[in-house]
Amino acid sequence: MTEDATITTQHIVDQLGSAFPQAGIEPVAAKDPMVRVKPEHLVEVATYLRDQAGLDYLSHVTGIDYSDRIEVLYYLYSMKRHLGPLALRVSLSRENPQVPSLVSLWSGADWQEREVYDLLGVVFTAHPNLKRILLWDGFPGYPLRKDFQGEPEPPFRHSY
Amino acid sequence: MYGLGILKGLWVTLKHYIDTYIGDGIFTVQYPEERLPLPPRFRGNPVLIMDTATGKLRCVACGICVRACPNGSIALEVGTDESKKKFPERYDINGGTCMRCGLCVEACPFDALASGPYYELASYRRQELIYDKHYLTLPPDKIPSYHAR
Amino acid sequence: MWDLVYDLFPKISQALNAFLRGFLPGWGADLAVIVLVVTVLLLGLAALFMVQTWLERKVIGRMQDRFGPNRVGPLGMLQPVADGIKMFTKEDVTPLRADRLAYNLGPILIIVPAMAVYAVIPFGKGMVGADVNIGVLYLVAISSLATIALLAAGWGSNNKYSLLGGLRAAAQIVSYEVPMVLSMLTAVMLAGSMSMVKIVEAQGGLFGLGWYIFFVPIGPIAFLIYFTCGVAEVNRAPFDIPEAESEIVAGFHTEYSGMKFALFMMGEYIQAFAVSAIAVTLFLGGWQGPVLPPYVWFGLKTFSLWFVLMWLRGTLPRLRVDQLMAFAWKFLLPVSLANIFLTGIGISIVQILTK
Amino acid sequence: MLKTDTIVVNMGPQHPSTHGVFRMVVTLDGERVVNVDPVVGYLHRGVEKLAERGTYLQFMPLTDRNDYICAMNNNLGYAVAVEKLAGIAVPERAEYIRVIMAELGRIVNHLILVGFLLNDLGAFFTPVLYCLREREKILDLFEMASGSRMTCNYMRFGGVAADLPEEFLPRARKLVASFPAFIDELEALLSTNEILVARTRGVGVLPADAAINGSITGPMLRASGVRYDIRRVEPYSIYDRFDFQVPALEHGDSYDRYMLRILEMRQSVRILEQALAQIPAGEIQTRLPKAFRPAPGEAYARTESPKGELGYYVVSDGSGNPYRIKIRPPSFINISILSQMSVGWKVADLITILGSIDIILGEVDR
Repeated sequence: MTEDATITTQHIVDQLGSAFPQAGIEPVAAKDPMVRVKPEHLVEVATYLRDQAGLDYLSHVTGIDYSDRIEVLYYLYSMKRHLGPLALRVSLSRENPQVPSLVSLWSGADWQEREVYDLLGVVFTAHPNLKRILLWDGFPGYPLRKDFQGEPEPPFRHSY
Repeated sequence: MYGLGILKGLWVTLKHYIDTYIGDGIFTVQYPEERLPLPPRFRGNPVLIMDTATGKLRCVACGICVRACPNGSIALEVGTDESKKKFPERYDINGGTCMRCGLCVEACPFDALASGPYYELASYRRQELIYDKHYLTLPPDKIPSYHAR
Repeated sequence: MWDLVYDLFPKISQALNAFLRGFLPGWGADLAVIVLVVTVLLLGLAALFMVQTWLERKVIGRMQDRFGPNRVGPLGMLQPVADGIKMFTKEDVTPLRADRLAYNLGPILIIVPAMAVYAVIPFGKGMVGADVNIGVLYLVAISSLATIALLAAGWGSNNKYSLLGGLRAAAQIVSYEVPMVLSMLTAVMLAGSMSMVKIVEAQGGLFGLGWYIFFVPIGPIAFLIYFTCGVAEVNRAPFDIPEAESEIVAGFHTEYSGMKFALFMMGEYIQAFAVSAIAVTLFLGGWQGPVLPPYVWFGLKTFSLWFVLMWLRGTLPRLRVDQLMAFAWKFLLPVSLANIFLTGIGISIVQILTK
Repeated sequence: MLKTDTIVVNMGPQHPSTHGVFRMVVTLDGERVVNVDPVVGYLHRGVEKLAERGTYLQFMPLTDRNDYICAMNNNLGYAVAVEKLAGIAVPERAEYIRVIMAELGRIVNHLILVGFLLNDLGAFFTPVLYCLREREKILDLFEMASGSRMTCNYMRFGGVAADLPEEFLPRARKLVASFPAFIDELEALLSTNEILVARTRGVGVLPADAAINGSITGPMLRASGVRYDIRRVEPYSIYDRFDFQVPALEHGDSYDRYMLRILEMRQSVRILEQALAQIPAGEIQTRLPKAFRPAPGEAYARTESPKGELGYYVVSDGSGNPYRIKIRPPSFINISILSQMSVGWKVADLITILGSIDIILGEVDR
């Protein structure tokens, strides 16, 4: 990758498609540049983005439950070249959500992936320490899933 | 030089020490005896405004505040009076779950709610934290935030 | 009349002795006076502890732009009494699986040496518990006994924080003992005696202003080293690492509650006051001073040093344990050794000149 | 041969210097830290789930309670995110008010940090109380404007909740004018103090590349020498109008992290001076429909909170309730590097490093 100052995130998105033809690169219409990737190619695409495209900073990892699928988002920026954002998305099945972990690329992904695992039940394969982080071990279910049923809220009572 | 920074720090504290005797160094307010004036916008738990002329509540029991409350702390029971006008038969605020965000006051389209001036709210029993209509009713001149608007 | 005020306490004791001799044999009267004086001294130390805590809270409060305690009694003066009542009525908890012997011995072991130190400190002219001719040696020997108490407390509590605190305390006190003793030697060499009374009397020149701290440069250096080591010896800020509350909660007294905890505090405060008193005796001329009565001078000087201790506590953060040790061994020890060397040379020169 | 053993100490959840309910399982070899295993979650309230339950506006008071030291900055972050999602413009005066509040919030946060860092270093409450005294004055301003000292709930989508009261601007100007003198005094008390320097210089060094790799943001990152401030890189609100510097220091040790906060406070004062001088009259709120329903879509907006990058990822499904709100809390991610930074140091340094990271458990656990 050239150290061209005029390079924009859009260029990176364009190049990504040609660099990884088999990775299912598919731009997503959104407010920020966003690309959907097949989960099994996530690590190589992310490695390319970090090392070649210079997006060296993983801002955050998020999971969203869309009722029919679970998507995991990775927001990438470049700190050195003030580029970004470029978001990577992976779609996963709700029954068996599995995605390779990016801890080997960004140590900052460690706790965030644990949080997504904790709250949404996405399994990050090859994560060194995939345990619940905010909730306790043995908590039933994954609270941020839309079909999560917690204990029913007590109604507003007038006497205690 | 080694020790100079420490001496500088010591000088600062000594200055503060002397200031409390000869200057206005003391900053604390002796709370139960001295009280700071309540700012007009102070956000206590909401109170119902009573019209001083008629002695009736302005509230028409529309229920917008109940829907605006993030915590569901308001319980409203609607009643109708002789002239078929709606009024709050019961209007309870659960002070234990109310977080004094003031969204109900903002939502009220009739200016019937205002942020109250109450701030010493500790109680021994949770039951005492449920404020009923009589506790919450105040005339406008007792409500600092009402005049601020 | 002025004579009476000037020598108030010795006069009282003499009068008492004379009064008791009226109906007691001579040895009996002496014994009674000794018992009385010791009792008054011990009670006085307990009262001193209360005054100290009150003063410290007031002074540090003022340094932090607040009043300090002012609710109980006038100016909050009854606050220590209220604290005392609280401490007495609190539940005394012994941790499960504590080493009970060590655990219970800790508070006692810390209070006894703290009080025993006062036996040789001259509070005024003729006001000394025991004028021993090895006074300084006694001081050093007694005051280092506190290490055992802290270790016992740290070990006995069966708590990891306590253990760390106890070990830190032992390491710290043992290290700081060395430069402290060496700096005390300066005063001993100048006075030519180990007796506390003699050391004070030797500083009586220049209308009572011949204090060793004015013997530039050796006096101030020795004083500063002694005072620094003294602060470290009694675990006060900035050397309070054995009870560093932000790191190891409360160190060796984490598990103590009620009166045992109060005894620890009392031991520390009384020791801290003793450090001020010893510094005054050795370097600031003890009770020597113009015009004012000796005990007033002594009190003034000691409380000024105590103010400095509070002031340091109100200002400084604490050192780290290895920095603390490095400071003792790499800085204080060589400097105090050099200071002794200088003192020796100075004394020899003066001796040669005056021969 | 001497046989030694490591001991495991549970620091927290009740410990004087973990700043809340935070636990560190520390393995110690004597005084040396062999391993740190941070345990969080004691304050987990499920804020992200609570957001899905209410309307967009009803989440605003909950943002106060994430980083409860500087609620204004959290309000701002959420408001900016929803405005980006729904495409709402903000009136000029409201933007200025937001900047004033955010910078005051930054000063409050840094005051607390400096004060409590010194407490962790063993100062007996004096720096804390000096800092808290100044903080009180700022909280008075917050209370004057919003009605609450800490849980301000002041920002609204497309503006702020209420216009500034009349006496606000004179008082704020007076406070800002007197503030540099206070920072000077604080620096005289602390910055050159040999004990503070000895305790923090070279302790807990975080190299720049490790910081970037660990997603560290905010003052921690800038103390490691990366000049990256979202106010400058991706200006939100009206930060592009103000003349201020982004301070960065090179060592990345605890002293630099302390010093950077002092420098940032000075820059905040600069921004405040300009904002208080330029603030125009006018509207403070864009009128929104009674039932606020943004079009379906997703938006991520990030702001520079005092602790680092504070982002809100808001997903709308077209209804009145947010479909999903993800908070990117700066201190949750900053604290994750603690064990990497503190292994090999003494217990006392561990506390120093933790104090210099600047965590708020309300935000870490959410």
